[in-house]
Order: sequence, then C-alpha cells, then structure tokens
Amino acid sequence: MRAAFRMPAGGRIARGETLSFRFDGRIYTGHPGDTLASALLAHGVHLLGRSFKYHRPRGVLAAGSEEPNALVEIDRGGGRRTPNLRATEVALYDGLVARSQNRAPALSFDLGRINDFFAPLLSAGFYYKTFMWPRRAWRMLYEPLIRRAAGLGRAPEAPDPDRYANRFGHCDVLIVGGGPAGLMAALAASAGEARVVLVDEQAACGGSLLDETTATIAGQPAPVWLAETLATLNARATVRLLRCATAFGYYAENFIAIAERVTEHLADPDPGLPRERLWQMRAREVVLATGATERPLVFPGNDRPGVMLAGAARTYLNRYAVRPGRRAVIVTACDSAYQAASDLAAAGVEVALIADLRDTLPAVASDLAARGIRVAAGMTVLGTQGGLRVRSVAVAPARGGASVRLACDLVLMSGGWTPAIHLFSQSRGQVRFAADLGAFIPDRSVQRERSAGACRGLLDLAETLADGARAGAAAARAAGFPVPDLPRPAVAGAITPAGFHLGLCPRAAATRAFVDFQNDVTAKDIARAAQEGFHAIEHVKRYTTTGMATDQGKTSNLNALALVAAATGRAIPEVGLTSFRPPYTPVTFGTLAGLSRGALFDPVRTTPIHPWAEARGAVFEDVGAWRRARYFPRSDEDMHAAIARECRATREALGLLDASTLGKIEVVGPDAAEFLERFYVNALRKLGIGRCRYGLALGENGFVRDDGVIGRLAPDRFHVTTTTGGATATLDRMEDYLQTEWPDLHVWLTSTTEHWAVLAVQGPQARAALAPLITDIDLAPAAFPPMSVRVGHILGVATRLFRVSFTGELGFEINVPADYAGAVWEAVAARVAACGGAVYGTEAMHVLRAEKGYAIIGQETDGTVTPGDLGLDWTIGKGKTDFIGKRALALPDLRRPGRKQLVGLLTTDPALVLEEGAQIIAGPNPSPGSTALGHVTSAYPSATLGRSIALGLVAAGRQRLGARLYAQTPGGVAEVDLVSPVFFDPAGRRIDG
Amino acid sequence: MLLIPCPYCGPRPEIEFSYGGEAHLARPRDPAACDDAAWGDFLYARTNPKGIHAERWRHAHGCGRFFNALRHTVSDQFLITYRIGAPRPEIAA
Amino acid sequence: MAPSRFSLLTLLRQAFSGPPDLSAHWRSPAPGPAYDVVIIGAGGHGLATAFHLAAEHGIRRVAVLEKGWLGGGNTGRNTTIVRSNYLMAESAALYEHALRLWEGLSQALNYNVMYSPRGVMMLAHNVHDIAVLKRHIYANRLAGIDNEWLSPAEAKAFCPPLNLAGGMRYPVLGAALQRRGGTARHDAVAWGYARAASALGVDIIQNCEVTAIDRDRAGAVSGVETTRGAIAARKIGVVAAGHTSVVMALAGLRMPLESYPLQALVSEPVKPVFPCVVMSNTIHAYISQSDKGELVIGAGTDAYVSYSQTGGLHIATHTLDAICELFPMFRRLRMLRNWGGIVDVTPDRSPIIGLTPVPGLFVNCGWGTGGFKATPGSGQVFAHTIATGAPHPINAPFSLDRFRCGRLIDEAAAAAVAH
Amino acid sequence: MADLPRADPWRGLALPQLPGLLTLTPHGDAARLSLRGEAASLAPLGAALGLVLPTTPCRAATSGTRAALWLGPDEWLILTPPDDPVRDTLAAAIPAGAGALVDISHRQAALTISGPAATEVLNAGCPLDLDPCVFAVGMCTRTICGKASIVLWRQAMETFHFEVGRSFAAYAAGLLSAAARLAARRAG
Repeated sequence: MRAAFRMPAGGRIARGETLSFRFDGRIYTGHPGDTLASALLAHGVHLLGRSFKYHRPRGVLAAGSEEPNALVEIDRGGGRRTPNLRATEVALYDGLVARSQNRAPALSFDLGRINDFFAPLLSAGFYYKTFMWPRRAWRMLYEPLIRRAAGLGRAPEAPDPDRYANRFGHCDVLIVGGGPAGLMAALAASAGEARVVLVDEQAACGGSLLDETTATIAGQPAPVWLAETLATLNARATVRLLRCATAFGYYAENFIAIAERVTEHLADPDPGLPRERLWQMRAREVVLATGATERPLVFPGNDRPGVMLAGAARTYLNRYAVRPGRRAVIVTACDSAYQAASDLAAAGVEVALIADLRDTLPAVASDLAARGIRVAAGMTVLGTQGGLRVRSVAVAPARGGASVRLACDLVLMSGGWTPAIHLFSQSRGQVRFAADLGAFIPDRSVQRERSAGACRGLLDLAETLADGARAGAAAARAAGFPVPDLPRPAVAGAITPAGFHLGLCPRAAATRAFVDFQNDVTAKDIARAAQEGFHAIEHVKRYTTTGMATDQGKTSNLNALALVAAATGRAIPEVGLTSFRPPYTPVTFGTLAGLSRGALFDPVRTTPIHPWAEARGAVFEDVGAWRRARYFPRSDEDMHAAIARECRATREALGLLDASTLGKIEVVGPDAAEFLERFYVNALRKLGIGRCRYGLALGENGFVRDDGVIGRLAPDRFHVTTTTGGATATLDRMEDYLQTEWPDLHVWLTSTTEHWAVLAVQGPQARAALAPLITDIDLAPAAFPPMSVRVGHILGVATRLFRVSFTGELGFEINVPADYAGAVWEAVAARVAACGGAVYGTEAMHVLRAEKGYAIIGQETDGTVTPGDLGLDWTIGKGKTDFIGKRALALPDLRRPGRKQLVGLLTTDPALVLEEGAQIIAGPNPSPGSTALGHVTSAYPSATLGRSIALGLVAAGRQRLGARLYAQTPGGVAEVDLVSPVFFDPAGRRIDG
Repeated sequence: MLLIPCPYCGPRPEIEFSYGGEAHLARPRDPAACDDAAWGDFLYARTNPKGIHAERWRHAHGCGRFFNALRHTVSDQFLITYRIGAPRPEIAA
Repeated sequence: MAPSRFSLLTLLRQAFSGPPDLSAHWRSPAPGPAYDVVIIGAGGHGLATAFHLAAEHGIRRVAVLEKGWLGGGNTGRNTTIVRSNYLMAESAALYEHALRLWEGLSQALNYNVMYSPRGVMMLAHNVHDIAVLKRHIYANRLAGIDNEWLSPAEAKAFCPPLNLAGGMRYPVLGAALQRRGGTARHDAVAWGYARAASALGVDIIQNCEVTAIDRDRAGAVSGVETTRGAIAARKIGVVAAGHTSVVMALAGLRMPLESYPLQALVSEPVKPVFPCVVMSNTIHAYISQSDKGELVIGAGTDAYVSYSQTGGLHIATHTLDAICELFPMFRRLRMLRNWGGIVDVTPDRSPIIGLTPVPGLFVNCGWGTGGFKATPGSGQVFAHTIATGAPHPINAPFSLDRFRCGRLIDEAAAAAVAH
Repeated sequence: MADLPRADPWRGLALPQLPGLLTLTPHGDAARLSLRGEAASLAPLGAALGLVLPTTPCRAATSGTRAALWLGPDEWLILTPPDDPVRDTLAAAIPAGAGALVDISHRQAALTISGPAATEVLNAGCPLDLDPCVFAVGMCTRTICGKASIVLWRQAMETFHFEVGRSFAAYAAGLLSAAARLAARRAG
C-alpha cells in the first residue's frame, strides 16, 4: 500500500530501507526512524483507537509520551504481548504487529460507541448514585457489566519469556532530557572530569531540535549543530548517553530511577539481551531539562481523528516527512502554531485559516498573511464535525457573531505550552504559578538539582540553550569539577511560543469538549463536579478521573485546573496542583523486578549435606530461606511410612539428622558469661567449662523469642546455638544490647552458623556408632555426661562435639567445618546404617521431640507465649535480679491465672490425627461466636506410641490435666483428653544411654 | 533509597542499614524499680515527631556499628549522626 | 433475579430509578464557635464516627476538622481490601462487625461504595504457612466467620492467573479463602459518609488544622485552636491516622505509635483478568483489580519513621518481583502510579480505640496497614465510646492501657500476617 | 590437618567467563579468621601477620599471601593460606581480654572477579559506586549483592575479591551469571 502522505524528501527517516508492518491485520510500510504513529499517518490512517468510556473514535493528538489517544497492543508472539503502548512512542521495525484496543467488533465499527449516546448516564460520579438496588445487584449484575466495559488493552495470558536487567549507577552530573537545554548542559558539564550521564526518552537525542528546519544555531542550521554537538559528546569518555531511557522517578538524595528500553525497537533482538534495564542512578548533581508539552484547546469535538496539536503536526512533517492532512484549519492562542502553519504551507498542505483566539495578532502573522494564508484574530472554535475523521470545523468571532464551517481534514490547535515539572515536583521542589505562561514552573529546589530551559518556562530557543549551558556548568562546579562558561550561541529563524489559552474556548459548549481525552472527561464533567461540591482539585480528579489515565494528565491537568478555578470563582493557584507521582510514564513490572525471578527471586540456602540428600531422593521443605530435607522416602514408601520408619529407627537404634541450619554464635570476651547471664533467662554465669545449658531468650515484653544450647568452651568463650529461623535476629539483638545498652561489657560476637555443619546422631546406638570415628574424646558416660561439650577430632577433622538431645535419646551433635561435612557425613551415615539406624529429616525430628513434649519456637510459641506458659519456669535462674524480659514477666496480664499453657492432647480415637491450628473447646457443639480455650500447636501420628499425639496451648491447661475437651476437625469436633506433654519416657532415662 | 552517612564508612545506600527506632530510650538500670506504667512507657511510648527525629541506625551490611542520627521525618534528610551514648546534639529545625 | 435475564436496557431502567442529584454532596460551613463533639480528622473513620454520633446517638452538633481535604489521607490511598478473617478473637470480632456493616453500607448511606465481595485469598507457600492459615480458618469457623481451605488446584480455579508451575521459589501449597471478603471504592466511602453525616447536621470543615487542644482547670478538654479559629467542645475524638502522635502531643500525650510510609501502586487499566483479592504474607504481595481495570497492588512500609508520603523505590521493586513471581504473565504490564500514605503502627499491630488519660479526649488510631476494612465498624464503636464515655464491648480490648498491663493483641506476631 | 578432602562450595555451580571481559575464579582453600577487638591493643597480632592492622575504614593491608581487611572499627577479616603456621600463633598475640579471634574459614565462599566488565557485573546487584576514584584499589567493605550480604575487596583496578556466605554461593553464582550474560552483549 502506498504511503500517500509521505513527502518525497526530507525528514529523519532512512528511506533506503522499507519496513512492513501490520495494524489490525492490514499491511503497511514505513522506514527506520518512523514511529508506528508516523508510519500510519503516512498512509493517511488517523483512526488509531477508541476512548475509554464512550468508545469515541480517536486519532493521534501528539507525537510523544504525552499522547492520550493512540494506544495500541503490540504482539511480538510467544507471550510477548504488550497492551496500551503509545503509537507515538513505538519505534517501527520490520514485521511489527499492532492492534487497536477497546473496540468490538472493529475499530471502524464499534458497538461500544452506544455508550456515547448514553453519555448523560455515564457522566462523572454517576456510579456512586445508583446501581444500588436491589442490594445484591451490584456484585451480581452491575459490577460485572461495568468491569467488562472498563479497561483498555488486554493483559497478556502467557508468562513473559523476556529478561530484564538492573544496574546501580553513579555519576557526578545527571542530565534528564536531550533537547537543546540538556545538550548544552551536557556540553558544559562534561568540559571537565565530571562523570556526566545524559538521559533521553526518545530514540534520538535532540528533542525539539529534531523538528527544527528553519532555525540556525551559532550560524549553523539546527540539524547540523545537533549532529556536531552529539559527536562532541560521544567523543568524551566521561559522558554516557542513555537513549530510549525514561527517567521516571526522582527519589530522596538525588536517586533517579531510569527505565532503559534495550530491544524494544529491534525486529529480531538477541535473546540474551534484556528487554529493558532499570538504572538506579545516584547523582551528585541533577539538571532537569525535561522540556514542555503543548496543550490542547477545549471545545466540542476536539477529540476527533484529524484534530491534532500544532507542534505534533510540525513534528510529523519535519521529522518524519509526513503530511498530517491535505487541508488544515489552525486554531491557536500561541505563536508556535504559526511556525507549524508556515512549515505545512511550505510542504503543500493547504492552510484554510489560522484562527487566533487572541485579539491582537503576533508579528509573525503578517509573514503568513503575506504568503496568502488567511489569519483572523479574536476568533474561537465552536466545534468539529465528522465521523471517523474530522470533516469540518466551526469557527466564529469570540465576542459573538455568526460562525462559519470550514471543510478540512486536519484541525491543528495550540493552547500554549506546559513545562514538564513532574520530576522536579517528585524531588519535592516548590513550584509557583507563572501567570505569563498560564502554567506552574519550578520555584525552589530542595535537592541538589536545577531545572533548565523549557521545563522552567524558557520557551525561546536562544534562552533555552543559554540556560542549559548555565545549569550544566553550575552542576559540574557544585559537584566539585571546575569548568568554563560556554559562550551563548546565537540563534536565528526560530519563533518564540508566546501566548496561551486555558479552559473552555469562548462561546464553546462544555458538552463533549474533552479535557482528559483518554478517560473521556469533558469540561461539563468538571463543571458538574464543582457544582456537586468537589472543590479540592484532588476531589475533582478522583470524582471525574481527569488526569488519572495512562498519560497521567500531561495534556489535561492545566485545563482541568482552569475549569475548576472558573467554576468555583478562584484563581488557579488557589485551586492548587495535584501532586506528581512516579512514574513519569508507565514502567514495565518486569523492569522493576529486574533480575529477581525464579532462583534469583530469593536465595535458596542449602547445607553441605544437601547434595547427599538430593542424591538419596529426599523430599525437601522450605524453612525460612533454608531448604531442608523433610524425609527420606524409600521407593515403596509414602510420607507417613517414611517418617514412621525414621522415628522407629531412631528410638530403637540410631538416627542421623542434618542440623546444620541451627544458628551458631561464638561469644568471646572477659564479660561473655555476664552478658549471656543478662541475655538469657537461665543462670549461666557459673556454667562450668565443657558444660552446656538450655538457654531461653525473651523479648523485653516477656514473651519467648528464641532458644538454644549454650556451651562453655573456656572461661571467656561460649558456643551458643539458636533456632534456624532465629539465628540472624538473635545475633542482631545481641549486638544491639552490647553496642547500645551495655557498651561497658567486653564481649565480641561472631556468627559461626555457616562455618560449622551439624550432624545430630541420636539413639541408643549413638555412642557405639561414633566411637570408632572419634579417637581423642572419651565418650564414656562418666567422662562425657549429658549437656556437655568436648573439643577433639572426628576422622581427623576438628570437631566440637555436644552431648545434647532433641529426641530424648542418647544423643550427640557433631560440629565440623562445613567444607569437611560432606565427607564426615558419608562416614557417619555408613556407621549409622551399620548400626541399624536411619537418616531422618525435619518431619521425624518434629515427631521425636513432640513425643518428649519439647516446644519448638514458632510452633508452640507465637510471640505471645511466656516461659511459664510453656512450663519452662524452671529454666529461669533463681535469684537473678534482671535479664531481658524479666520485668515484663511481672506485668498483670503475664501473671494472670488462666493463661494458655502447653499440654498434651490425646484424641479418644487413637487413629485420628488432629490438624495443627484446630481450636480447643469445652463442648461438642460450640455456639457460633464462642471463644476457644486454646489451639493445637503440633499433631502427628507417633509410630513409637502407636497412636496420634498432639501438643496444644490451653487456658489453665495444667489445672485441666485429665479433663476431656474437644478439638475441631475438618468435619466437626473430636474428643481429646488433656495429658502431660511428655508422652514418652517421662522419667527421661533414655538420655543417659 | 536514602543515602545514609555512616560515621565510619561514609555515605552508603539505605539497603545496607537496619533501622533501630527512636534513640535515647535507655533501658532502666533497675527495671524492677519501674512501675508497670513506667515500664510500659519505656517499652512502647514513642515521640514519633513530625520534624527532627533522634533515631538509631545500624550499618548492618557494612561496618556493623550502631549509631544515632538526627533526621527530618518530612524531608527524610539526615542532619547529623553521632555516637551511641552521646547526648542529642542541639540543632535548629 | 438471574443475572442472565438482564439486558443492557433493563440495566439502564434500573439506573434511572435514582435520578442523578446534582446538589453539593456536603455543606462547606464555616466553623461554629462550639460543638458537642469535635472529631479531628475527616478520613473514613472520622466521618463514619460523626455519622454514627448523629444517626445513632442523636448527637448532631458535631464538627469534623480536616487539615486538608476530606478522605485525602489513608482512606484515599489504600488498596481497598475488605476482610474479617483475623486470628485473635478480639480482632475477628471487630473486623467482622465492620464486614457486616459493609454488606449494607451502600444502602445505609444511599451512596454506592461499590463493596464487592469477590473473595480474599491468602496463599500458603510452606508448611508453616499452612499451619498458620488453618489456625485462622478454625478460629474463624468457631467465631462464625467464613474462611475455608483451598487446595492449590482449587485456588487456581478460583484465581486462574495463579502460577502453579513447578520449580517456583515459593510454590503455592494451598490457600485460605474468605468469600465474603473483597474490595470497596475507597473515595466513595469517605464521600458517602460525608454526604450522609452532613445531611444529618454534621459540619465538615476542611482546610482546618488543629493547632492546640484546650484544657480546663480540671485538665479536661474544653476545645481546640485551629487555623480557622477557636472551637469549644467538651468531647474530642482524635482520628488522625499517621498524624495521631502529632495531634496527641498537643494534649501532652506520648503514644505507643510510630508512623511509616506505606506504598501502593496500580498498573495501567486492562480488561478483567483478576477476579479476586490475593494476599501472600510470606512474600509480601497483595493484589486485586479495580472496576476501572487497574491492578491494585499493595507494597510494604519503609523501614523508618517518616511523614513523607513518598517511600523508597526498593520497596516497590521488591513488591513487584513478588507479584511477577506469582503471576508471571503480568511481567509486561506497566506501573501507572505509585504513591504512599502514612500509617500509624502500634507495638502489637492492633488498633487503639477508646479513652485516654485526658478527660473528654478519645482516640481511634493505630490501624497500621489495615484500617480501611474496619471503617464502618470502627466509626460505630468509636461513636458509642464518645457518646457514652465508655467503650463498646467490641473495642474494650483495644484500650490504650493494654500496653501497660501487657494484654497485647498481637495479630502480627501470632499470625505472621500483615493486615 | 584433616585427612579428608575439603569440598569446594562452588563445585557444580556454573560461573560465567567472558573472554577478554570477565573471569571468575573460585578462591580455593582460604583460611579465614574473624578478628574483633580494640585496634589499639591488637597491634601485636598485626605484627605477627607481618602487617599493620588497618584502622582507616574500608582499607585492606596485605603482607605476601596474608591480608587483613577492615570490616568495622572493631572487626577485621584475616585471610591466610590454609596451611599458614601463623594461624596457631595469632591467638596468643592478642593481649588477654582485648579481643576475639574466631576461625570462620568455612563460613564464606570466595571468588576472584576480574576483567573490564567486573564493575558492571557487580553493579547489577551491588549498590556501591565502584568507580576507582571512589572505591579505590585496596579498599574493602561488607555490602550487598542482590539479596546476599558480601565482602568486596578491590585488589587491582579490574580485580575484586568477592566473599559470600557459604549457603549463598549458588545464589551469587546465578546472579553473577545473569548479570554477565547481559554485560556480554551491548545493546545496539
């Protein structure tokens, strides 16, 4: 298909190469350098989308990231489908597939259009006043209908195969925006040694200069000056140019978030490349040169395809060599539209009229008049006509008089320019309203930042260039790099965009006069919101949804403000400004997630024994960040059979557990004993060398936080273990107290969690199994009693051998350096097998300890449990005047009778295993809303006892021992008898082995 | 991400630090001497000011040291850092 | 009425049954010299309190003072999740009370708050999560609150975008579902209460910051000083969320509160793709889809006390990597807006609703990250507390003095569940 | 000491190699000691190592194959060859009660990361400014890499010593590989 509207020459497109692409199934052609929008316009295609609510036909309004209308879906195949992309930003590549959105069955014939005729119904805030009856209808009927109507594009259905990257960056001067101001700032800032980064959201740097054909800078045509400037910057090693990169967030301490699109513009990208990369950039100094956005005029039918911003038309003409129409009518309140008119006329587009809303014409008007172009002052625009494309426009004298309809296929408008202060506002800078611009501009910077050029209201090209140079030099100097001032470049042949109009055009009706195009918010909606008492701009925004579309109101915010001001009789500054939030333009979730996916989402921590367990087909479970072997099923076993076997083997002969994940802390120093005495509830000061003690640590609120075993290796050296989950928190709490509460204590802490792997050897055969492997430690009961620690060697490897038991059996915990653990484990496992034992996992470990009534922190405790609740009062050192949590234990509620206490629970049906979390109740038929006596904390089938067992926390449980209560089951309740939590070997003889 | 001036390592990114809450809440020398109200207030009552806040930070993934800082809770800007145990510096808002 | 029997036209007929009323939603009066009750803070909770004072207790000389614009705080910044499946009996009672009010709120206020009980699903990713969620389910069942266990397949059926693919870092091992849970339109809640309260005579005074709390000789409150003049009142209810500490300091009180920025974000609007609310406390992800089509995603709080309504980027990125892990097809969607609110957090993560040591001064605060869902219930019991001078049985456990006697309601610690 | 072989935590993990851009070398059987205490009293220990214990923050001191890395005002990481006899004499060099010496040889796994792409790859997960003017040769610190805590020491302009907790080795290898894959190809 021929691109009828493409100029024979000119533009920044590579005509040598032709690209073909599809839009709604139809094949078109374009060239490298085109955007999807410019390529479609070259074919005379203006209808690109449908509006959010009324499904009105919409075309291309703008040429950049401010575009509210031309949203499309791009499908690269294989799950690579992206909704809501702006055709004005989509770089064209060969084979691109684009679809229009929010229409059915077709873009040119959309049944949703009916909404437009019911506009009165769907006006702002309507939802809040109806759809309430009957009561269930909202959920059943209205909401589904509204939801189906809402939304623009379709979310992808397949997982995204693309990769995303992250990069932390640092620089001395970050410049946002590669237009005239930004380029000059970069030139000036990089004259010294400063590391300069220039970020631009477009594929090519240059900003407004990319559209410039008439102006000259420093005696050269603008395009030449631009090329030379970019060459200079590229040649400087200290400068990095980031193109296709949007600085979307400005955070504390000059931390700027930048989304770099790496492959989006490529037809066939290298699969190894990230699709996008997130730059988290910390800059010493920042220069914001973010430019300005042209504002639409507000009049009925200002949204028809073919109605366009004047500056955008100029961009399509000069940058893409595309005529946006054949016959144009221009309505403007700003001089810049005359430049567009001039360029269009020169390109052979008939300019039927320039209707200026202002009473006095600018000087430039006479030049155009001289070229035979009709120019009229004091005009207004009353509306447009047409279906899928504007057919005519009605203009009239602003102060009354007959209107005339002018046939045209293009209406260009300019209401003036809005400085892009989004990032400045995000940096928490203070803005002020500039009456001469009809816009807000930066006033006071809060961070080490300076704005330059159009984004601070300097719309004159010469001013902008000079301002950029000033800002760049100032930034480099502030960062500590002396640089010279650049000479102010002379500029000729550019029109300064003076003049503006805000709000509704004179005499124009408010109905279907669009302010926020994408969300279909009209001047009437805003007036109505004000009438209904919504005077705060944030209220208007939320009530009408103006400014809340995917363009973040870049083209609509000021007109909305002006309309609210007019409706409430206030000045714009009194109405205020809605706060700008990140991101400046929408940012891909994947980009923000970066590398963090799958295995890199969160580290999976494994022990040195892990490869062995994996090879033996262990079933694993996640415990915090650790992956631990839960059980070791044999080929014919299910989970319960495996666990039963592992438990039986341990009780009858021997079991081997990988306990390496236990936290370990080496506590060293002359005051180590004193410190532990204060940190744990136990009496530890007098703990003998070579002895161990169970340690219980509380929070200052009196509730159990962690437990472990404390072994004394020397007068000033302790080996302390913590729970797997509590390792980091306990070490951090210890450091906290040492550094901030008790700095007088001479104690130093070192985490040895990962240095020592731990092999727990438990069961009657433990001593026999280990004896051959350990030569220099006397394992005899008398020489090595329970709760003691010895240092020696196992298989020649240095070990710290603990005689401790978490099973109630004769037990040892072998600590060996991690890199040797695999080899030691192999040898011990062989011995265990030889002794008729088995390797067991965390599930059997849970069962074995439950049979003994040992509590597990985080299972029997939940942050609301005291030592007394667990029946562990005995661990509290007698006569200790203080320890962490002691004072809180004296609080009324922690001494209250009737607190929940740890008990054993036996179901009358021995086969029934309760569910953990089941509530304990007094009667079989609880009335709804009745409160529980407690809950089941642990429940297992016990092979040893040949029945199920459970532990629970029950109000005044120890007084109720022997009582019969009820526990919930999935289907109802079950009878349970309260018993001692020690189900097995209550006398504790087996530990003595 | 804040940039936090560690008194030992210099300015470092926030994710290297852990927050320690309000500073200058010394644990009573003799907790037993506190009545329930005093103990409850020590544990839980916080100034939580909108303005300059004296707070504790620890360079957990750096030098490991706790230190105190004055930070403005509206601008989030750090005004000064100082040693644990040192008195709160006088500084104008 | 079976939904299928409705056509677009009947929808429109329904729609016309209440012709649009274009009068102002609420009066904007100048502050009067004196009121029976002054409420500080015109968020959802404050406005609901005023509404119930007027509607249930006949106290209509009520002023609600707002330093900014009504509903502009956390009411208009949260992720709009409504649920009552809490673990602790006290919490469950409070939130269930609120949930029952949600069910008829649109009709009670004659304002469509779009309460949408589409179901709230909490995911279990490990053995511990399963135990915790089942404990919730059993406790809720006993309390008469709906909450049920779903297998991974059932969870996927209820929420098709859920990722059950193997090799996930955090596999979905099951879920707890409260079908009556869902979402509501946050702004509409503030506007609906404001409109209804205003109609009953309550003065809602915006852009009116309280600068002092006056006390009489006995130490009881006698009124407030504001940026719009002095206002006398014998009863003052502070419902200032993140700014509670600041307001209470005016009465010389130091609260067990810390204020943190809490972030949330939305995607660009897309056609319906996400039918319910999904929460994963283990990897800190909360997501639903608004009626407008945006995916609404809750992030975490920043680590430090702050009154700046902007948090760190790393908080949002951490949330989105979790969302993308659970729902890999959303990776190409784009973040449209990211904002923050200031939440006031208590040591036990449960609110404070009741009396203070200062006679006539009442406080409703400490809702942390979960206040929106409680709005109707909170307002009703707080109104009762102010009107009668004594707490309603439902909020009695949430007293300020629990931090002195140790009777904490530690939902967070007990359940490892953010709320 | 031991008759048993010492396992390499990096065994079985794919480490990226980019010819001319990036080389990752597992740092075999290192011996590591955590030294904590007051610098003033620890000079003898430095002497025993043949170096002056660094007291300037984030600086490393080396003596032949031995190194002492400043990790905090009262904390150093001592690196020596595994069979260096000095290790047995160090404890004795600490005046009584002046500090703590703990063997953490197996706690961490180390890599040498070198090449022109080293800083770019590290900066995929490490938030520090690794410009040589800022993080100069001879500087070292504990910091973050992705979601792991690491120790980073710049031994030469393009050479870093990288230590991570033993159980994080797989994660670190994965993260560095992903970062390297992207660094390998420069976007057009």
